[in-house]
Amino acid sequence: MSDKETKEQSEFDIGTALDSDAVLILDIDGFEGPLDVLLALARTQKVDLKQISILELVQQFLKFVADAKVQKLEKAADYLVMAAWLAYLKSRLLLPEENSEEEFSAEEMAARLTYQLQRLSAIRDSSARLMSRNQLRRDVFARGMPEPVIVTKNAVFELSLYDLLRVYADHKTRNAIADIRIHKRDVYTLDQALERLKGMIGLAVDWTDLYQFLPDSNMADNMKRSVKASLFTASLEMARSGKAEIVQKQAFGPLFIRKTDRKD
Amino acid sequence: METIEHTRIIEALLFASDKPLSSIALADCLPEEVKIESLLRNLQEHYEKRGVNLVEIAGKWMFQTAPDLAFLLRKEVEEDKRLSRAAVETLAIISYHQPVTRAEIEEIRGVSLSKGILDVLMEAVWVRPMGRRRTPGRPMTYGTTENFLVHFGLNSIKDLPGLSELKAAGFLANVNTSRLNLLGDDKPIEEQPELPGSAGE
Amino acid sequence: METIEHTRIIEALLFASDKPLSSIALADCLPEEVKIESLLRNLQEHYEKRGVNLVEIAGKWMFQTAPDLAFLLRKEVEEDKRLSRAAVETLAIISYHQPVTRAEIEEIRGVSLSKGILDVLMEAVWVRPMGRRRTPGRPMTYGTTENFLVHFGLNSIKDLPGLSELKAAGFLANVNTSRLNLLGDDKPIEEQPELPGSAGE
Repeated sequence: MSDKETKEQSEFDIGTALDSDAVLILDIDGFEGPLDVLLALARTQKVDLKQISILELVQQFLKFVADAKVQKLEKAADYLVMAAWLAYLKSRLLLPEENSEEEFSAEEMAARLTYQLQRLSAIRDSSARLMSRNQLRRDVFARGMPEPVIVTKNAVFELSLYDLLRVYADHKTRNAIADIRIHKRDVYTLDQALERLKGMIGLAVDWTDLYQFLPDSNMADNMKRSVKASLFTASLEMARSGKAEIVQKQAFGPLFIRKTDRKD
Repeated sequence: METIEHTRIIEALLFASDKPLSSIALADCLPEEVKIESLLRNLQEHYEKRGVNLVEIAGKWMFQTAPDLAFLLRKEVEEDKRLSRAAVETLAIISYHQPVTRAEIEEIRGVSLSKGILDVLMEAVWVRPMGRRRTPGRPMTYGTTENFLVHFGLNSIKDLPGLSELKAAGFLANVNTSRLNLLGDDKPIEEQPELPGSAGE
Repeated sequence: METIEHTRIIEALLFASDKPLSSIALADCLPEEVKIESLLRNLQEHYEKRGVNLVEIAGKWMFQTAPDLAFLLRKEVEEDKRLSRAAVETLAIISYHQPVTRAEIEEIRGVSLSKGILDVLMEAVWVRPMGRRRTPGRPMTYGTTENFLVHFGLNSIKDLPGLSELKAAGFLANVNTSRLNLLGDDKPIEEQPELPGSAGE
């Protein structure tokens, strides 16, 4: 923060420089913006801020801007904005006030600027007064070895054995449900039946009993049922797609199937 | 006899703490009928001329070394942590104008507020957000903390140095953030602070 | 008059110091001719019957709360805390499956274990680390403490009802306990617990 201090220092240097009407060598880095510069310039008028000459202030600021290095100012557009505004204010102040429809008269604008400068100046004085107060750990000190109130927190956790077991049992119950496995049943799938039927139907010369296509006979009963059902469904599927014909001569009688290879 | 005992208790509690204690907190350790305020005043008187003083800060009570002995105790370490001028000014604006928005701080200082400044002030726990203003954009407002009062030895915000002068001069009137605009605007309505526990207002 | 000023300085220095100060250290801040020892004795006498005493410990001086008021600084707060369901379930799993690793708890519960849960159970002194498992990664295993047994009125962890007992007691309705052979698992080999003090096993 030492550079801040030199900034503060430079403020006074500028003051004296302006006062002696010497050539201005200003560095905008030394300021915190146009208002800061304006305040520094206003103070050089060595009068109460209420009586500063706005016109003189404008001149000083425009000179400051003109003298400051161009590239530096380009980085700080607000200086140029302020310069433009002040130039406008200056022209308004110098020209006789027209019966203008402008919002504010030049005097009002000047008064506003004066107010802003006064306010900034006042808050700076206040901040200096605030910082010069006795500050804790700088000027006044609290007990160096505080004896803190030792709050012994006897955390009493409420939990009964019942609750513990209840939760465990609930967890187990939930888990048991999640653990139920539906065993994969042995089935002869439709896909298997279709494949078998397609493969074998070509081998058969003519109408063949569907049950001739049953795979090997050493099967569990429920598997046999599954195979029959799937073969039957597969035969219907083949008939539907025109790959086979099926015939049943009587109710519950044998189903005959043959390949449709005729070119209709 | 009882009074002596109660005073000893208050003395012990305040001496043991490095933070200010409210009379309510002290009351917790004392019988109900005890008139704490009067005991505190007596204690304050007893310590008035000693090396350690009992001070009323942020509406609470605390023992502190006597300010006139600062020259003996002043620690240079704190100097390293000095705030930048911008930060000090910002802190002053926040303390005198609170609740105040970022735009208003910028308007008063005439420059935009660089990012680090509010951070530093909040890190020091001197500044806190105080809720949003009921104006377009609902900007966040800032104010000071109890820690700020304690650090600067203030009993309340009303004790800020020069507050009445600033007020009388009209410098604490509403900050008009539409630049260089002379129209006085209506006092904006603040929403309730979003954080509980307000510094003395 | 001078004596009063020197006493004030000693008082402030001792108050603000973060460690006991020797009379030599105090002498650094006072004029050479000051008889520090006698000032310290006077100060000690002044504080003798107050809430704070000046005490000499190992040749150094410090302020301290009067011993008879020490009780003020110790506040016992009984806090009733409720465990979350997740915490109770975790505790149950640890008690039935101990020693059990974090990963195993997660597997059994089917959800990952949030960090706070084990902390709470250890804060309640119901669960403790039980050493690392001799498997890759050497994960820490957890088990219950003696305090756990005391709290739940159990003589040993074996007193926890088994699953069939739970079912008999109506805890496990509609569950085929024969499929829940979780208690009969072979226990992996544990290293010696790294922490002393064993839960009742």
